[in-house]
Amino acid sequence: MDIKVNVREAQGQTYVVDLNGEIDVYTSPKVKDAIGDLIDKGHYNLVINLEKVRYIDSTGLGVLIGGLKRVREHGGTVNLVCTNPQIKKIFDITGLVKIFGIYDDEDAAMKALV
Amino acid sequence: MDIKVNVREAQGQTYVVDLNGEIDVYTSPKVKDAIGDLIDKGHYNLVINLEKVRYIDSTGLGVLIGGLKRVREHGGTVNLVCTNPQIKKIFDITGLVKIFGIYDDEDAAMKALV
Amino acid sequence: MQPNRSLGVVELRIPSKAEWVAVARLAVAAVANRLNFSIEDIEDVKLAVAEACTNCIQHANGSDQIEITCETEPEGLTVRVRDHGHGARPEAVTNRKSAEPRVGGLGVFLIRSLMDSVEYDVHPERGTNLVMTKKVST
Amino acid sequence: MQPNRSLGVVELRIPSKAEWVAVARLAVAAVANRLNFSIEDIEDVKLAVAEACTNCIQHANGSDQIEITCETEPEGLTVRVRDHGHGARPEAVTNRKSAEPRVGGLGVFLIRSLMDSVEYDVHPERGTNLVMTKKVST
Ligand SMILES: Nc1ncnc2c1ncn2[C@@H]1O[C@H](COP(=O)(O)OP(=O)(O)O)[C@@H](O)[C@H]1O
Ligand SMILES: Nc1ncnc2c1ncn2[C@@H]1O[C@H](COP(=O)(O)OP(=O)(O)O)[C@@H](O)[C@H]1O
Repeated sequence: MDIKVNVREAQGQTYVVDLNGEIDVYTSPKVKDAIGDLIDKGHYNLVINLEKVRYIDSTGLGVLIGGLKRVREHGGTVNLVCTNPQIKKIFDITGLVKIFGIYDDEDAAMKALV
Repeated sequence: MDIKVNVREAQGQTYVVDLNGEIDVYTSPKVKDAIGDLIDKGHYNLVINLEKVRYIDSTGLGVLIGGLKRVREHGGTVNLVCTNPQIKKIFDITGLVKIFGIYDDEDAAMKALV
Repeated sequence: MQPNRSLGVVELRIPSKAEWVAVARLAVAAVANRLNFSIEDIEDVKLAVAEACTNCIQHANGSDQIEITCETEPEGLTVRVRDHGHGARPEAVTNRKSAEPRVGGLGVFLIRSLMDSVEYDVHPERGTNLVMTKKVST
Repeated sequence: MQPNRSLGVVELRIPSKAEWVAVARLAVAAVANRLNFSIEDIEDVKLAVAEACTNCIQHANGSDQIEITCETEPEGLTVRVRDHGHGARPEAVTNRKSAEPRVGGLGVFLIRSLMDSVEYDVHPERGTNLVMTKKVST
């Protein structure tokens, strides 16, 4: 019912946001703040790791879309790591597969950034 | 919310009942039937493995106590395998630790039977 | 579905606040778990209920509670989510062909995608009454 | 606890049938999860609520529904479980010093052991109204 957010620096100018738990109308502000902080500090190439996310709703999707829009203004991008079939289905249904790079593991998501 | 019951023969005259899930007023009849079947067939030395039980209520405890009473009439016994601290606490509070042999692994529960 | 085949009705009332949506989706998932749904179907119902509650919280001004009613039948589950705020504008909750990827506007689209039937009954004064059904796959 | 410090009230109604007890205990566990309870405390509340519902089902003849109300406060959770059957005999629900290990008779004992305060209000016609509180450990 809660979300844990962990931000860590990876190689180069890249940051990884690890999310663990459930992203909904109650927890998504925490995710939004973490992503917003990174962007405010000038980090525009992000990997958001959703491997440990068991649940995401439209407010969570909205936070991801909002982040992507902001980094794109600076020529950056957001890649996602996602393996949960239910969550992949939601990205599918909503057409978000077409605007996000979605990868099965962090390595692939990192490589695709650069 | 459900219970899986698996009965298997171990060495000698001993049977093991593996329980996996939650034992409550809805699921305990299934457990009661499995134990009752064994006793009806003349098996009076039982190990009930609760390692994969996440939850037990008083109807579940009642089924275990009922089983123990029946096998004792035939000189048998019921040993339990239980590692979950919350469930151990319930056995403690209710004083059932004093009437059941409760063990941390199946080996110990089996050895104590014979 | 036919009301005479009911396996039981479960009713839930939560405050119209973000922190209680998880209670609603977990309770409804537990109800769905008693029917013959696949795990995927249960996840669908969970998300649809959460989206409906989220909309009550974000858009139903003047409503402080959300009522969720689950009617269970062997064939499936009907969930009613109702608030007593200012009802949705009918055009806001109609069926859209596809989701444009934008920050808002995915909730109703998801509800309509994930459930088998969805009906909005909207009233400016009485609030929004959403009735949605998920059928057990045969 | 003081009603003016309420963080919110969650109400649940289930049919008085064994298969719905799990919905009640999972919903109340989700409510408790929003307060500062330890996992152990949440398990205690879950079991107490389940025992109360089980008693409504097994003993409250003539009642077809169980009402569960959760009042949340920073200091703890008050859960009311009420049925409209033939009320419990007062002596059946009093405090016992210890549980004798027998097939029945553990439910009320567990409720009284696991919760911080327990009050039974029993009426032969109006049914049984149980109010129990768990405090957040400080
Ligand atoms: N319970 C409700 N009360 C009032 N308006 C609602 C309700 N549910 C939906 N709506 C309306 O439907 C619109 C679409 O909702 P949705 O697809 O979830 O996107 P979003 O919530 O991001 O706007 C909302 O903007 C709102 O105007
Ligand atoms: N909701 C209720 N309605 C009627 N009687 C009740 C209710 N709750 C408890 N009781 C009475 O209290 C007694 C003790 O309950 P309990 O300790 O759970 O043991 P058991 O249910 O095994 O008898 C019951 O036998 C019943 O007579």
